[in-house]
Amino acid sequence: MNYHQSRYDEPLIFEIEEGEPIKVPNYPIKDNMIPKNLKRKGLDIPTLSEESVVRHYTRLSQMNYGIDTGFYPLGSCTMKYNRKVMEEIAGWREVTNVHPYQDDAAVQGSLEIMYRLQRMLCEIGGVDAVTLQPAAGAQGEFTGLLITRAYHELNGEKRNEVILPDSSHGTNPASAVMAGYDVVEIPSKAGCVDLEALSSAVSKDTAVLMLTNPNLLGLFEKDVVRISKLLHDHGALLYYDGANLNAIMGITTPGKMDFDIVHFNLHKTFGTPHGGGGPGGGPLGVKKHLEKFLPIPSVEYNGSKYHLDYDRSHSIGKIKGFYGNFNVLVKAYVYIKLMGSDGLKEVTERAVLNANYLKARLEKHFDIPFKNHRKHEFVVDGSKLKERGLRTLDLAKRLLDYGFHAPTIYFPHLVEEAMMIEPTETESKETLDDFVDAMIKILNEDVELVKNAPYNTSVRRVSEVEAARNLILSMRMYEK
Amino acid sequence: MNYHQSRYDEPLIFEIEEGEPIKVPNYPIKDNMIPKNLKRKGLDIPTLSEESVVRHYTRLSQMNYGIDTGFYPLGSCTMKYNRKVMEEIAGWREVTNVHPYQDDAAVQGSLEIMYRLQRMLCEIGGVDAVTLQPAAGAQGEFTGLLITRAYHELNGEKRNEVILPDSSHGTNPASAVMAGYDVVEIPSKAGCVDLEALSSAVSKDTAVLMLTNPNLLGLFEKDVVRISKLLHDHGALLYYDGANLNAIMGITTPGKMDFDIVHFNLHKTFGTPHGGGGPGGGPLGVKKHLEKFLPIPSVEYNGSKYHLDYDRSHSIGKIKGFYGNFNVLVKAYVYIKLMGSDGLKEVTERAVLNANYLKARLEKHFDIPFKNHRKHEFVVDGSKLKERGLRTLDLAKRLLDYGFHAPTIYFPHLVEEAMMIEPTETESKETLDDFVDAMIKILNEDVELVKNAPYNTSVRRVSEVEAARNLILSMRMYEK
Amino acid sequence: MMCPDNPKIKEMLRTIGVSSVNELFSDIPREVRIERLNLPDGKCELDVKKEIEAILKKNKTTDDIVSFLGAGIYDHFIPSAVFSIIGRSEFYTSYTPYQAEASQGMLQALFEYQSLMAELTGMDAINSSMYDGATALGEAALMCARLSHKSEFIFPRTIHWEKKSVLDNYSKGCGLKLKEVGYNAENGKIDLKHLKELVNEDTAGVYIENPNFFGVLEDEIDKVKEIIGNVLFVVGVNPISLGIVKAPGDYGADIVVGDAQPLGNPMNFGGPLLGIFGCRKKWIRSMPGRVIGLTKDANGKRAFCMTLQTREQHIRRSKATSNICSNESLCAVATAVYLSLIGRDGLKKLAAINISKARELAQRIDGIDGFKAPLFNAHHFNEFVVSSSLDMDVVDEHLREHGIQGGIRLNEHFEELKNTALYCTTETHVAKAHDALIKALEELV
Amino acid sequence: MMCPDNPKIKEMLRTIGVSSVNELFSDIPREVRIERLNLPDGKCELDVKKEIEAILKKNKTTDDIVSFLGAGIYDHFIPSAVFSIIGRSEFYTSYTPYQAEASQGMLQALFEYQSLMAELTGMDAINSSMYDGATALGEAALMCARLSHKSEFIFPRTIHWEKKSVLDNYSKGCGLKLKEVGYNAENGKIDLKHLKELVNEDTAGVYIENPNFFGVLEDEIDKVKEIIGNVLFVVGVNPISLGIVKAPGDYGADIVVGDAQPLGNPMNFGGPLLGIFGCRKKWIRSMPGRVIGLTKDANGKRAFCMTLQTREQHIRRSKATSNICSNESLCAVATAVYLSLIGRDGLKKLAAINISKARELAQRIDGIDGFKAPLFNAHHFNEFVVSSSLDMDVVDEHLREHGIQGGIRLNEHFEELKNTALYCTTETHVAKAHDALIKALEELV
Ligand SMILES: Cc1ncc(COP(=O)(O)O)c(C=O)c1O
Ligand SMILES: Cc1ncc(COP(=O)(O)O)c(C=O)c1O
Repeated sequence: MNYHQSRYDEPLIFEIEEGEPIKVPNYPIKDNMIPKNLKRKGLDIPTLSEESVVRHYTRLSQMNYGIDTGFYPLGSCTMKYNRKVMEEIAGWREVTNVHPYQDDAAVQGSLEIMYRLQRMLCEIGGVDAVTLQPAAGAQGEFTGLLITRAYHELNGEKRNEVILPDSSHGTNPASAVMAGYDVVEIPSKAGCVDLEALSSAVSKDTAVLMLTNPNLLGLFEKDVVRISKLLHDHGALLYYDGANLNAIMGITTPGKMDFDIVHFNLHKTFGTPHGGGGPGGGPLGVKKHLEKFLPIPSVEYNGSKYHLDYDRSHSIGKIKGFYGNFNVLVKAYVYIKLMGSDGLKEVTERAVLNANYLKARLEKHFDIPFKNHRKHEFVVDGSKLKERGLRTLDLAKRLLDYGFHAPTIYFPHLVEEAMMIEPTETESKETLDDFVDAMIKILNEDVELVKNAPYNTSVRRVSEVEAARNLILSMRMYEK
Repeated sequence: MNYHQSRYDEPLIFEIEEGEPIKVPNYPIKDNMIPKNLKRKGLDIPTLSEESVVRHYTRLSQMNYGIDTGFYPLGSCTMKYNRKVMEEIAGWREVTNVHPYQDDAAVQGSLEIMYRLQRMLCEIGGVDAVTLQPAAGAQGEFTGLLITRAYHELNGEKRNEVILPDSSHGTNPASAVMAGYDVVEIPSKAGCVDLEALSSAVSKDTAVLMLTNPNLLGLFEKDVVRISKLLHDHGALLYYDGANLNAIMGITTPGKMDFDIVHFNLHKTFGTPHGGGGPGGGPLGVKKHLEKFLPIPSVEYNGSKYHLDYDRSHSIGKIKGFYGNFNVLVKAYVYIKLMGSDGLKEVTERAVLNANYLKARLEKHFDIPFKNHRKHEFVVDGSKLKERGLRTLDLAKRLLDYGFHAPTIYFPHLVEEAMMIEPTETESKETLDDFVDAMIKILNEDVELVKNAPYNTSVRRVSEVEAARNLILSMRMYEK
Repeated sequence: MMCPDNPKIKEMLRTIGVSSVNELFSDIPREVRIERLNLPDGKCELDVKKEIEAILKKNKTTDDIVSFLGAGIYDHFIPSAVFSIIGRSEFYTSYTPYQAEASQGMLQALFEYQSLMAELTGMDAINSSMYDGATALGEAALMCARLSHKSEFIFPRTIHWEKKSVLDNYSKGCGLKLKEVGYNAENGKIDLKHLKELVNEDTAGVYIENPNFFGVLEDEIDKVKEIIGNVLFVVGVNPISLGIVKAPGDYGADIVVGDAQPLGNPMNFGGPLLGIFGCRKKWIRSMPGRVIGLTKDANGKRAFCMTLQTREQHIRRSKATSNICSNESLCAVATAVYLSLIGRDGLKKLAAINISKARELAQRIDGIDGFKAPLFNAHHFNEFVVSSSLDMDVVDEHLREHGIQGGIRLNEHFEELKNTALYCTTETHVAKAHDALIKALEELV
Repeated sequence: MMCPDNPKIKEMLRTIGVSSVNELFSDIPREVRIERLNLPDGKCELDVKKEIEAILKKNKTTDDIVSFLGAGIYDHFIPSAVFSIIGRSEFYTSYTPYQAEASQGMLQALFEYQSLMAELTGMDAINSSMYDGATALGEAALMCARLSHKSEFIFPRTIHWEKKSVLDNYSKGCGLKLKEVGYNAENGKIDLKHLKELVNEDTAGVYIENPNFFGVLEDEIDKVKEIIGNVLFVVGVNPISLGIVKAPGDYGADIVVGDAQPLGNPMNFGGPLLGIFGCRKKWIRSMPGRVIGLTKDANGKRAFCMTLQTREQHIRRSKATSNICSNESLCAVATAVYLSLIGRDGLKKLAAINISKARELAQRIDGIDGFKAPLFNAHHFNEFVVSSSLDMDVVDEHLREHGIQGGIRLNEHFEELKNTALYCTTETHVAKAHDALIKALEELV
């Protein structure tokens, strides 16, 4: 392998030689504008030339792995390729240079995009109404849970439990607690919801079951209809964690599976870029009976004009300033337009094909629990690595030397030394094959070599222990 | 040193797995649209997915050095930093999506930019009229020489010689020959024009003297006024090669030095990016007496509207389609606006300061012929390297390992093992110091190490000999 | 449908051991299947662009109209280099930097963001982003409750009503009671007497905004601090103002929140924004959100990685300090680039220009019969309340006809403020913009 | 003036051994000095942007109007990914790849451009760009003279008048005589009889364009080849047409020229363009311009570098094959990316769409009283001549009022073609665009 990531001995922005900065707009400044006791003393940020800044961040960027530089098999993260035309359109002045409080008449374009996106997501989610406000999946969850609470309260019920499978994503329990719920975690059986365990967990205290389907092991919960019925019979709601929507589009919908609430991760399924962590978008869809609880405003159309409607009888109010991550919404809109009904189904098919192909090739060399077909992802059990004195972490680090990102590791917790692999639909067979070849090759490499990996990245193995022990989160803490 | 350039084993675009390409606009296609004997048989270009293409070229880009990744001390090339706002503006639809033959009324914006740029360049060049048509400096030269010919012919003279100093850039003699002239090269004296040699070279056959000032050794031709007078007294013209304008802006102008013709390299002095070789821009300016020979059209203003004027009595016609590299012109316009009169002078001052600083630091370790101050660049004599069994080429290659681009080497020819160094004004002292440190360090490195450099680039030393011996200029030639 | 004749696909199916892609979906019960998504089929890029262009043309941008809107989102100058950098695909197509060795670029850029914002705010640590200023406030309230184990959170009436609603929703879960402290009707500053009445042993934290929603600079901040004593002190900032306004860390803040949209992020019709969240060293382990730490690699070379992850949902699940996962990292990088470009002197100057311009505009409006500006007798940053003896509906309509978008109206949410609007101006307003407003207003009287 | 108090500057001056920056300019004689440049002082980015925005708004883009202009520059669909790639600063801020080891990215991309264009044209080698199609033709004429040592170059009347002027200027220097061959008035194709008359032992080369300036496909190309025999045969192409039109290499061309602007480069009001220049293997060493060759590095790994530099001005000076130095490399990269994205099937489809659309549009125009289209009875690519019994000035003015820009007028340069215009249509025209034209034309009768 001949891969090497860029490497620069790049100083911190505070350590670069100062220079002539770009000009700021000119304006005569009056004195005494600020109350004496609010006057700032020092301001210890650097003053640099544009060339220094651009060179610095260009170099940093080259020391960063992105989907445009290579394969990113991060399970549960749906790292698909992001179409460039989405970026281009989202950069238009008509998108960026508009204030959210402009008069409705001056923002008909933005409102129309939002309105149409709401409708499209309703169709994809099998729901009746959508709010675009949540900034990410986790906020969608939080919003959904606030709605759950409002719903039960309006019914005069005080239900205080959220049920989740043990394979659920960390945001699910965290959101539940933030919304004031107690979390009831139920164990899995053969990787799926254990119906018996669920039955005994469900009660009149159950507010909602949070589920994703296929689940985080990539397995489709075949009993989903029985599960829905069980919950609904107990007066509880069903929440669909939309992070895995990439496995079912065009085949089924959360609504069709009888979920009441569903969030969408625009930065996963709908190909908006992850931005190193964000921004994303986490629109939330609900069935008719929950519509009145959605955050304000919604975007409505009266046949001739679009407008922001603040008049929602039982709205929970706002969960974020303004109307959501509009710029991201535009990208998702473009994505759905580009793909269309036919394209979205192909996305699903290819994502599932790719996952099962990877699994088929890897399972000759690795333990992969559960024999069924997967949907879009699967989890490898890395515990056998221990026999050779290795850990999943070592394998992950060594993959970086081959120019691949590592899979999601040590999650879900119910698989030992887990490696969670999601190839997505945008990777070619060639890339998948190269990845498998690298995985196999590493298995046969010298143990010490692998344990000390990576070598070909911009730095060698990074000490997280040191970071936690000697906590330095800013230049201020560094210098002190 | 810890630098390493990105390295990928990147296949050729023809070798990548084919995939689903982006859609092209739909339209019902009729049969029999093409005469039978013009029907194409094969078309052996690949069909790839957008993700494959983007990943491929993103990786290639990381294997390329640019001014945004590091210092580029290429003498005579003026590799200065390119302001990002220039790119942004040049990307606006009002710049890109306009056809050159649209009605004048529909292109007033473009014409106004061109008109104003013409005026600004007149001021900077000290000339009376400018054409923006030439695509690059060399084409500016060619245009200037065609004008020279037209001028003398109109005067009933048949002058067939172009005089150049031996330090002149290769395009000067090449353009002269293309324009049908004989080239008379005169030797330098102490790095400058040898007035005696010039005197004896000048005759009634002399059409024009091509000169740049400061010259390619970075020395200002102090006798420029006497030189001008000498040529003019003989009825010849003076041509200023504008590649070195970065050394004199705000201090003097070619016009003031009595040159009749001058080209501008927008991609050097005016900070438009080089694009890996182009596009650039080579506007040509002339004094009043030559204006009537300029190519058509010129952009004129009648007090209320801008228009294209094709009515130039003795125009040489066209030397390129349409009106020049308009997109590049826009960037140059932005640059001049950003810099202004004060900024352009500072550019010159800092460029000259940087060059002399570098020279001062390097001359303790290297031979640098000619003791005077330099303007924006200087030439190092690398012949001493031979004593250690090294060549300038080796030093250049080793610099790449330190993350620096190499200087221009083996030019100008009158300095042995030449290294021509031009730092430009946009480099910090810190960068210059790091460069000097690397140069000195290499002098003390193991000879074999240096001779086999580079190591840290995406490939090791490339064989130009092999390329010339076994000529492969395309996939077709590769496969045969 | 994927082309079943594609030899690559066939080979993949063979390896899997199925005869068709459909077989891979055999576990999906018939009863939950749909026929197809009722959406049009996919279109080519050009068609999509043309369609969306036609839609978006119906927007008026701040290049088309003169807008005096602020209220949480601001139109500031953004150097082009910011977009060049965040447009680098290694940054924007990357995921959360879980594999530190392959992600040093993003990690260092975020560490620089944290460092720059720490300096601006006077906090030791800033996380690598919250969704926006409103949710950052919500998280701050939760953090106060977590740290103090107390049950009340005090916030000023002088915050944006949307923020209040968000705060409400965030506090609900943990049963935190919200108490609103009023403002001085004359100068718009916090009502110190009222504050004194509200603070008690149940107070988990006190929130103050500086400048507040009316653009007023809270210069009696020392007295606020005096009143609240050791209670956790949360300060909300407009980060541009910190070019010349004292850092909250220098007047006793424990937690700083705000929105860094003004620092290099476009308005984008409301999002993405960039929630600032910072605190003093001693509270760090209770912070929500991701933080990047400085550390070493195996060679002892300086390196960066995510740290304190045990606070986070993916490790701690229901005991996490927050549910946040995806955040606004790229916006944080934009802000780091922005601050690096604008620099110390630039930021000072920008802050001063904003104050100067706002003051001058207020004075000019105040000079018009029937208008008062600023309504509150205080120092302002770049926003101020305008009140009028005229019906503000009429004023706004008139301005609209002149291509001017007036400030945001306050009456609906501040009943006491009839016929008022919050006006904002920044360095992006050319002189003509102010003239146009004044001229239009003068026409009304 | 540079700040003389800056300690860095002071240190630099000290190292140099001068006391001021001015001293470094002491060698510039007083008599040639200027006071200052008479230009305004520098402005901030925002002000410059606003000023230029105001100027450029006076342009109408092809999004604002419906344009039927072609004649050498074409409005084609460009996938966004093209801009993303050529917007990568490692590409656009690099110089000519003199140091191959540090420049493999650009070198490989250019090699791929050469390879893709070689395949399209059927040539063995394509250089890594000329300024544009017109200068490429000029260089081709010079190359013919160089190779043949003969004195006459034949070109068709059916080329753009601007190209003719450029050809003229390029040929002047070496004394090459230009001879124009006429066209068949009925079908617009080259006049074979006339050609036969012109070719003789002094002929250095013959140039044919396919499609020619009138959009006509020269399908009697075999007869042309027969007539010219072994004389160097130069063919000009519209590269989009090569998606379905036979490669010139397959009908005997020695040299191919043209403009690759249609392949991924915007119109840009005329430039930059991208001159295609290719030839058969045996002529390679006489080619103008830069070429990239495939080779090996010291480890035997495949690598790329500039080759045959001894033909070029920086080595060969007055004996170089051309004076070209800076070229249009980045446009060539754009074209490589474009072709990679569009692909084999896409390009075929695009070419077919262009033909179909042009034919359909011509038929619709022809159906209107007083109009004839195409004027020439032949197969066309995406352009065709429209003639009218009406005054074309009136037609154009009428169209303009409907937001339509008619085709370019021919009368001025082709006296025989009164009241004619060259119309172009491409895949970017939506159906409505054609309807609008037809409706407007119908109003005229
Ligand atoms: C299954 C699942 N649920 C929820 C989330 C949270 O989504 P977000 O990161 O958008 O907040 C994720 C994100 O990784 C996820 O994979
Ligand atoms: C001194 C000099 N003259 C002329 C040229 C030719 O300019 P261009 O490359 O723009 O054709 C150059 C370019 O390197 C140069 O350095």
